[in-house]
Amino acid sequence: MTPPDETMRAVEALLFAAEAPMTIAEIRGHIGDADIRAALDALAEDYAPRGIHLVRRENRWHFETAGDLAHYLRRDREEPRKLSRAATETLAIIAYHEPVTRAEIESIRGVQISKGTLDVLMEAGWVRPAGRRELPGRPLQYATTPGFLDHFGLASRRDLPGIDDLRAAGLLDPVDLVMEQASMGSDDDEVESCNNNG
Amino acid sequence: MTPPDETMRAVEALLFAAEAPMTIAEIRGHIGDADIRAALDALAEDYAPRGIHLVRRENRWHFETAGDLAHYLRRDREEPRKLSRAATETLAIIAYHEPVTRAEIESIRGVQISKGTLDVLMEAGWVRPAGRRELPGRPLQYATTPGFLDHFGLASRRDLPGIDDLRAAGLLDPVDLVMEQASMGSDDDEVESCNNNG
Amino acid sequence: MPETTADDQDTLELDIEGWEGPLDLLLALARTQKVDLREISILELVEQYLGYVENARALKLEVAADYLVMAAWLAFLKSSLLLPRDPEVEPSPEELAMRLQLRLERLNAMREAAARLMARDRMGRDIFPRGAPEGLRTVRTARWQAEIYDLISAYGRVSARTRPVLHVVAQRPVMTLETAIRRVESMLGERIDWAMLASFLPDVADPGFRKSALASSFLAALELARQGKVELRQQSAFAPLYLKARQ
Repeated sequence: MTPPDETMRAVEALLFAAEAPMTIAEIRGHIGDADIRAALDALAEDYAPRGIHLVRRENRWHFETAGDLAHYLRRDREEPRKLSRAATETLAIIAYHEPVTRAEIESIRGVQISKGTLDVLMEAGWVRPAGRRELPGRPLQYATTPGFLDHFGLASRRDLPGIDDLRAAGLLDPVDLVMEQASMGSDDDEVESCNNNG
Repeated sequence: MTPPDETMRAVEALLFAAEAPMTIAEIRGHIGDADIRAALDALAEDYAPRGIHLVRRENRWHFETAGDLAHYLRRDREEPRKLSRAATETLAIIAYHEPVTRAEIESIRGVQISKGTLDVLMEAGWVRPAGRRELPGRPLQYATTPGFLDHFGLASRRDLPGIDDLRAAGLLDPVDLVMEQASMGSDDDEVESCNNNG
Repeated sequence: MPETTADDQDTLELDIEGWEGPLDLLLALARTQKVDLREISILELVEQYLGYVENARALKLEVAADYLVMAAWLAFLKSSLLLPRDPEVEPSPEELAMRLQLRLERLNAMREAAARLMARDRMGRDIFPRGAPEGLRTVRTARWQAEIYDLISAYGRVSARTRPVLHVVAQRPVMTLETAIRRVESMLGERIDWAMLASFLPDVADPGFRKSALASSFLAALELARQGKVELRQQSAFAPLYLKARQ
C-alpha cells in the first residue's frame, strides 16, 4: 500500500462525504482534471483488505462496509423481562407434570394458553418439545430443559416441592383462591402484557 | 502500514457505518472484548496520510475528511450560519470560561447580551445550560456541548487555541463581578438582567 | 475609528452603531496606542475617550447615557491618578486603572479567540462526516426472568384453583333452585296434609342461607304447581303459604 497522492486523497474524502454514489464525471466536477479512474483503482486496491471497501455499481462509486463484518453493525442487547403469570404457571405445570401436552396444561390450568406463552418459555430456553404422545392427533409434548434446572438452581426436578410442601408453606391458601377467582377474568390480558412488556 | 487485523477491520467498519461518534464502550458493545483502544490508535495512524482521518473528540471517535481537502468538498451556498460578532464573542467567552453566567459574559463584553444571542448558540447545538451558580439569585450557567468540539474540530477544551497562554496571563481567571461593578458605573443593569434570567 | 455621519439636514449622530458600548470604544482607542494592551497609558486612554465624547457633544450629538457614565467615571479616575494620594481610599486609583486595563485585555483576548475559533476548519464547511452512513442497529432480545418462588407459588395457585380438595363453592350459603325443587318434591311425597312452606326449609342457623332457601323453595313451589305436582293455598296476601301434594 503506497502513500496516497493528492488525487487519491481528494477522491477518498469526496466519496466518503458523498450522500450518494458518484460517477467519474461527478468526481471530476469537484476535483478537476486528473486521472480519476486510476485513483479509484488504486483506492479500491488499498481498501481491499480493510473493513471498508470501495465498490463500483454500474458506473458509480462509493464506500461501503465489508460484507463479512455486517454482524458487528448490529448489536444484540438483552433486556431483562419478567415472566408473565400465564407463562410462569405454564412453566410450573410443565415442570411438575412433564412430559405434558398442551391440552393437559390447559386442563390443569383451567384456562387456555396462548401460542405466545409456550414460545416465550422455549425462547427463554426453559422448555423444549419432547416428542409426540401416542394418541389420536399425536399431540406434541413439552418438557423442561437442563437450562431450566440451572436457572432455578435445582439439581433435578425431584427438588421441586410437593403439594404437601406447598400446602405447609401456605401456597395453597384458600384466601389466595378467592383472590384468584376474582382475578381469573384478566388472564388473557396477561398474555397481552407479556408481549408488550419491557 | 500493516494489514489490519480483525478488530481493526471491525472498528473501522463500525465507525464508518455509525451515524454519530462512538465511545470505546459503545464500540465494545458491538465488537465484544478486544483491545479497542489499540485498534483505534493503529487505525488513526493508518489514516493519518489519507483523505479521511480517524479523530477523537473528548471520549468519542469518528471518521471525518481531512482539513486540507476542504477546497474540494466545500458545498456551494452551504455556508454555515453566519454568526454576529456578539454571538461569536459570547461563544468564545463560554468556551474559555465555562461554566459561566450571563452576568459574567456581559461583564467581559462590557454590554448586555441581547436575548437572541444565547438562543442562537443553543439552537446551533454548541451551548447548553449547565446548572446554577450557588449565588444569590442562583443564576444559570452556560457551557459548551460535544457538538461544539465536533463543529470546530477540537479534541477537547484543552485544544482551544491559545487557552494555556491566556490562563497563564490570568485572563481566564474568574470574573470578579463585585469588583467590576465597583469600578464601572454601568454594570447595575447587568446584574439585574442576570437575576431575571432563566 | 467610526466617523460622524450627516444623517439629515439638522441632526448629526455619533456613529454609535460601530461600537458595542463604552468598553468596546475604549478597546479600539487603546489599540490605536499599542498592540500590547499591557503597555498602554491609562491617562492617555482617558484623554482619548473624554476627547472623543467631548467632540461628539460639541457637535451636539446624541451620546448614549452609558457612554456619559463611563466618561464621568474616567474623569474621576483621571483626577484620582493626578491628585495627591489619599491612603484611606480603597481601592487605590492605580488599582482601578489596572483593573480597567485587565478588562480591556480580557475583552481583547476573547475577541481574538473568537476570530481564531471561527477561522478553524469547521464541520459542515471544511470538514465532513460520512455522507450516507449505513447506521447501526440494536436488536433487543428479552432475557426472561423468574424466581423459584414465582414458579412454585404459581403451581400452588394452579393447584388451589383446580383441586377438589377445597370445597369453597359448597360453603357458599346458597340453595339453588334445582336443589329446592328436588327437596320440596321429595318432602311432599312423605306428607299427606297441608304443610306450611316454612316446614320445608332446612334447619340451619345461617340467616343468609335460610333466606336463600326460602326464596328458592318458594320458586320451587310455584314451579311444582305449574307442573301440576302440588296444590297451593293462601288465606290472604302475606299469610302463610300451604303446600300439599296433588293426588
